[in-house]
Amino acid sequence: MKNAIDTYFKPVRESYKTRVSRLGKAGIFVAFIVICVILSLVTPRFLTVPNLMIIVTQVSINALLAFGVTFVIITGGIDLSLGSMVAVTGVVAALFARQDTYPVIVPVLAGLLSGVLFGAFNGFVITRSKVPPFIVTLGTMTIGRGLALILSKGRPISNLSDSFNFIGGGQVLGVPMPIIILISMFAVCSVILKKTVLGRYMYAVGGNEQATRASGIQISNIKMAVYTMSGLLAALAGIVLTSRITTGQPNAGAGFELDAIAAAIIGGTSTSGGTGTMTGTLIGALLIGVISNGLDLLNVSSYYQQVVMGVIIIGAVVLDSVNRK
Amino acid sequence: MKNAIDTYFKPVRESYKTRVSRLGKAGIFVAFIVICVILSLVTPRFLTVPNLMIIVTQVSINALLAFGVTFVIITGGIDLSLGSMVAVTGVVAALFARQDTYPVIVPVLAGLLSGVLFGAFNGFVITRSKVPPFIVTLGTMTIGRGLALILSKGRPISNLSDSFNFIGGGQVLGVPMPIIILISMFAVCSVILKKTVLGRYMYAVGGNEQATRASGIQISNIKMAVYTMSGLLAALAGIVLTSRITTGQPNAGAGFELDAIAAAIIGGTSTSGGTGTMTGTLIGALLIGVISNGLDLLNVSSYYQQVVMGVIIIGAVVLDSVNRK
Amino acid sequence: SNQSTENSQGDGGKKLVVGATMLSMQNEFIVNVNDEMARKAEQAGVDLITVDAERSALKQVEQVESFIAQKVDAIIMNPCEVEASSPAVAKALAAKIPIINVNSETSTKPSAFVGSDDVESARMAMTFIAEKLGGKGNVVMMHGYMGQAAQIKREQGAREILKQYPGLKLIAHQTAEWDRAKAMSLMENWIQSYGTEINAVFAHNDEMGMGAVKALTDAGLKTKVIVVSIDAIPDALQAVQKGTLDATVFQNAEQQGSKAIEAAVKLAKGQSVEKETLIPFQLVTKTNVAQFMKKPD
Amino acid sequence: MLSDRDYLLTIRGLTKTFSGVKALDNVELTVREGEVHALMGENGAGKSTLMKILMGLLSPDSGEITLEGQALKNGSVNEAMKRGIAMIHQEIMAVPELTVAQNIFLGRETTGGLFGWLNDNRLNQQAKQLLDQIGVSIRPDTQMKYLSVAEMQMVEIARAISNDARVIIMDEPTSALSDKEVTTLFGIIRDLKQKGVAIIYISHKMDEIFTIADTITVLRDGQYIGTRPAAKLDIDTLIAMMVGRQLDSLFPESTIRTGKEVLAVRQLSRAGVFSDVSFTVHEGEVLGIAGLMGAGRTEIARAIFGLDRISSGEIRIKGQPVTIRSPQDAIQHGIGYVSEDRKGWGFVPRLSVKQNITLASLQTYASGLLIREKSETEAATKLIADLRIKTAGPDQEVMYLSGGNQQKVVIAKVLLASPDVIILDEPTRGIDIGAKAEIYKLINQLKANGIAIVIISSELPEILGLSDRILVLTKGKQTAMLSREEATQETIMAYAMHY
Ligand SMILES: Nc1ncnc2c1ncn2[C@@H]1O[C@H](COP(=O)(O)OP(=O)(O)OP(=O)(O)O)[C@@H](O)[C@H]1O
Ligand SMILES: Nc1ncnc2c1ncn2[C@@H]1O[C@H](COP(=O)(O)OP(=O)(O)OP(=O)(O)O)[C@@H](O)[C@H]1O
Ligand SMILES: [Mg+2]
Ligand SMILES: [Mg+2]
Repeated sequence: MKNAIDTYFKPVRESYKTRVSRLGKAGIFVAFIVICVILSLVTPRFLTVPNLMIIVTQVSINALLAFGVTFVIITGGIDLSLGSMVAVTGVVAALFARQDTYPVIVPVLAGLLSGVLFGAFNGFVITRSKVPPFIVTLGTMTIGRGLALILSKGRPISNLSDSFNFIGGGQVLGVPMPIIILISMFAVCSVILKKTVLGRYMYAVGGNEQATRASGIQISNIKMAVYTMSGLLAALAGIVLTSRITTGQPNAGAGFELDAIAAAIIGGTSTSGGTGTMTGTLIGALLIGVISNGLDLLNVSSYYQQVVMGVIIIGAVVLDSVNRK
Repeated sequence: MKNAIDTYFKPVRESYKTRVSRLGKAGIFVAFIVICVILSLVTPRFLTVPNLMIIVTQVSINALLAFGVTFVIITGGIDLSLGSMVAVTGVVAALFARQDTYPVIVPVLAGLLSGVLFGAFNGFVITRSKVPPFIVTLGTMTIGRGLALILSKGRPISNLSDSFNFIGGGQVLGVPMPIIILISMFAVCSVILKKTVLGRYMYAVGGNEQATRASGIQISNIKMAVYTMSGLLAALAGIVLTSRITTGQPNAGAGFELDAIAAAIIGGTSTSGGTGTMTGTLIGALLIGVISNGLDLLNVSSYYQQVVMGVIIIGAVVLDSVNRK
Repeated sequence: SNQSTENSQGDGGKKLVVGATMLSMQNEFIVNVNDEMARKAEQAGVDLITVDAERSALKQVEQVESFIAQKVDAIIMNPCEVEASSPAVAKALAAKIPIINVNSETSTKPSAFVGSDDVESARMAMTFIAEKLGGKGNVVMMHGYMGQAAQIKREQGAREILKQYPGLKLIAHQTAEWDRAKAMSLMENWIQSYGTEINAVFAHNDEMGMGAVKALTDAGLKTKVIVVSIDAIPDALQAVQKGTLDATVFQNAEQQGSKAIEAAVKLAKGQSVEKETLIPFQLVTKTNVAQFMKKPD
Repeated sequence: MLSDRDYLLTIRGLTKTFSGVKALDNVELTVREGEVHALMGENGAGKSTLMKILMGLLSPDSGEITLEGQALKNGSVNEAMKRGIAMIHQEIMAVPELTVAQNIFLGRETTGGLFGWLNDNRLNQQAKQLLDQIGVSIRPDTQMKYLSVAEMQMVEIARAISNDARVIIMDEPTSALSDKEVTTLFGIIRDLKQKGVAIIYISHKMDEIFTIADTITVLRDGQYIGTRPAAKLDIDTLIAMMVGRQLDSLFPESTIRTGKEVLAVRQLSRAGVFSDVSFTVHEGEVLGIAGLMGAGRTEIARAIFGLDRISSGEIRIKGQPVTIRSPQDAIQHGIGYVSEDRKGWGFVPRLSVKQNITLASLQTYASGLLIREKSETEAATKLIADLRIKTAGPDQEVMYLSGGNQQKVVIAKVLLASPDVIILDEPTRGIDIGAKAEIYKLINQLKANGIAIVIISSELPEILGLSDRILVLTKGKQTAMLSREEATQETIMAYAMHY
């Protein structure tokens, strides 16, 4: 009964609103589907279970980073240190993951801890100083790369234990571990963003920092939280990567930050803060992964591959924004 | 007399305001001077005319890019395609600069034209679609890299004419050409920003796009202009670089965009748009150059160099913002 | 340089200063060369300033300019590019500072060259593949970062050999940017594309070779596909020993490093040296891998 | 009967839909030369939308606009400006980083020299003249971001009249102004009328309308209701046209006895802004703070709420001295604050109505980390109903609400945190008369519930109608504390201008 009245009152507006939000989420999804359909048509090898598995596995590292940076961008910040965090945490994990040393939990915790510390350091500097996140994380990007090189003495760290290598290379019931990690982190991050107080505050800080402050919310806590979470997720990505290639690489992850930020923005997160969803980011990351896989499958020459990649990404987002109008 | 009245009316406000703007400009300059003084004290090789010449020459390419991206960031945009534009324009110029082919004006104009077209394409996509500049220029960054490889067939283009190589390697009255180009472009860009209607509108668009539109200003023209100018300056940087290394390199300029953006932001340009000066950007670029030179002079090991570089950049901007309070 | 010669010869005189600009200190092989240079420099009582050009020829030229301004006694350059690093050589020579190229060449001839020809390493690797496959089969190639000297030369060497064996077909080639993770993804995608059609992989460096090995092993195809790469980094040597990597090409980092310092010291002191010291490559396979394995530090 | 030729401006059959919602439905408006034409309607009636279309900021779905007999092609601000239309926007349209002078002449810069250089000195001089003309002493080279909302509004006025326009749209130009500035503005409007300029005037302040308007057009829910000469309308009829029903008295009688002291402020100072301010507010009491623009009222509120630092003085809550360093502290001590700058400090535009309402008390609607959506929605829905917030539903984004409804959302947010004392800074800014009455009713209800209220307002009737005691400020100094009996418009103004 009550619902009936509500519906009666605002039939037109309601439909407007729902339509906008539905399309807002669906836009890039449509573009993504279009690209997948095209790829399925031009190459029969695209739409096979093993290939899709491979795509998702490959996407997992970028997606983990993109989840973290989505939190950050929603609050109006940016994190350029993602790639370096991948390297540092991967090297740290690898140092503890050498065969016949510690049980697998030690390198994992060490890696995660280093990511948390790195991220918290970003957050600390950003909240205590007035230095823009762009500069702070650009600085820690350089610092992190240096640290990874110092820690590893500039050399790959290999001979990691089998149990550690299982994280990136193993399967559970036929599903590769990275996919399992990806899905669980997607769930966790979605819940944090949509269902928790912290998530709500992230949107608030990014949407209007002043009004959020005037609502009695400690802005610096929220920012600390997002940069730390970004560090934690980068560490997870670093561990998965290290385990996948069974080597701690000091120069791993270079440029990953741009891909992760791109995934978030393609997925509808606005660099001005206050908007974004994990689903969008996931689709953004999948989109990049699918294009890259498709171009390899089609054996597009490496020069043209870059051109095509750029064109498709811009095209997809144009399609998205046209859809939204 | 008139001033006396003014002073009487808003004593608090006025002093507050002038203090802010004075320090705002001086802040990073102070940090810059502090670093220079420290370097002069720790190494006698720093404060010598040849070394200072070298620093400025080395800074010129980054500074040219930073000038362009300052325009872009002031309007609230971003340009990630700078590095790729350097490569494309450098390759285009080199194609026309081979010994015994065309007079030097041809490669220069060809390079500049390609930069203008590239930048205009960025501007066109950004103003016609609703795609965020981050994604558009990330896309064209990839596209540009591919184009540079295609145009050069993936190989460096060498044997350039002496007159072309003079642009980056020659001297006029003992002053290296890149410095001359740097200083003249600094003057031109400063004037555009401070003294022309276009410059004024850049600040307006970045400060409040809606209000600017409500003042009858065609936003898209301003944006077209800044991205095109960014392309033009990137082309100039590409030509200087190509001439300096006497080779058209398809993979030149990778990562330059981050340094250029960093220079602008260190110099006080805000990523949210509406503020920034060319002087600040120049100091930002010089700061990066001086640190890099200083670390080389002090023979800091290359891994630690990255750590120190990151720390100093963050530190300099912290110093700046503390100063500003 | 006269002055510094005098100084270095005096007992309590100033130490010789040698500036070195290295292609990339994130590359294990280069780090090894540099480590040897450092060791050798210490033995010789020389100050070695090492800077990292981070694969940028421009940066390298600038670093050499810096060395010249600092008036170092000799410069060792591990060139990023054949052409683009040449102005550095010209500038050093113009300033009358001896410059030694280590590992790879520039088009402008330096005071001395210590190293080997990258094209040759790829020839060796591809020849191994051709022989293993009996001159017939499908090959894929993983490029380094496109447009870089090492990538160009290694591609050139590989293609020379491919031309000699019309039975070998290059069915796909793509860049994995020297990176193990990227190479692994690329290999995974190729496996989806070509499956068992692939008979051999040639990767421009060991990092990528190791990535390919990993992807092939995961897909259960390693036994059917030959993988060969270049550099002989410890991981690769281990893999050769285990039989997962079929071959790699050894470049003698230690010799390159020590010979470069030797040449630098001699030139700084005004003595003459060989214009070219070529250090040959060696193909490493399971049969001879033991002699290349070092005990871990 | 007048034909269209007799009008300077005619708008006919104008319709505008925002993705399916009719914001304007076949609306008309006819304005004569030299008249002040008031455009009236509740919040969300479509007034601003109509004006934005006229200004070329929005394009209509259908309808036509003619100015001086010639059609406006619509869709370009440039065209509107060239044809002599200027507008003072409801939401301040300023570029914060540019100076006052640069803002005033934005898009119309005078350039000189061979290359057409900007000449900021000349711009400043021209701006100074304009500002003098409207009687404000703001330095033209001050950056806009350092101005108070009121000062910005004066700059917007200066900007609109600098244009030699034929038609000037004033969309709530006085919402942040006090009586003194309003009087100045009316003087300017009369001058403009003399010159044959037509003014379209939008305001929710009834007394202003009857002082200045010649003709009144009323909109309701996007529909055209009618146009009447102002002289032939009385306030009740006008309200009836606007809201479609009769409204009871604006200020409900309240006889509530005040209780214990809730907030006390002793010798509060903030260097250079205000000094030695002391007052107390008790349970169930309304303290009004009056003063001219820039008197420091907002600054006092911000300082008490922890948004700005105080340099000396003491704040006591229920007798206990407290230190307040942040809004968080203030909220914990039971203080609520509704800012005068709702866009800047009030709401988060992209969050929904519900999310904004619960923003300051979200912990109450969460178990541990997880938000209890159901109870959150219930709480928000109740306030939406109580405050009659006109919204598609609790999940509508606040950015799509009309200004008045946005204000109500901010009030709802503060109320939900159930404070002991509420500081309302210009709480009815931009709010229509019906909603105003509701807010006044609400204030009385809060009173009845024993909540202490501090109300800062530039509308003297509001202060007089609601307050039990009135504190008057002049240039950051406390000049009087008047009881309800002592207070009249005249006494307040006398103390407010007491230097
Ligand atoms: N961009 C928009 N998108 C969707 N709806 C809008 C938009 N702009 C305005 N509206 C809606 O159109 C209606 C009219 O709004 P308008 O701002 O014209 O009201 P108003 O009469 O000026 O109200 P107020 O007195 O509060 O300023 C409102 O319901 C508002 O929510
Ligand atoms: N950020 C600021 N920097 C410098 N001065 C300011 C700043 N904000 C406000 N002021 C000035 O401080 C004085 C007090 O302003 P405040 O906003 O508190 O006045 P008010 O009495 O609330 O009046 P109103 O809100 O009507 O303008 C004014 O002169 C104002 O211009
Ligand atoms: Mg309105
Ligand atoms: Mg106020």
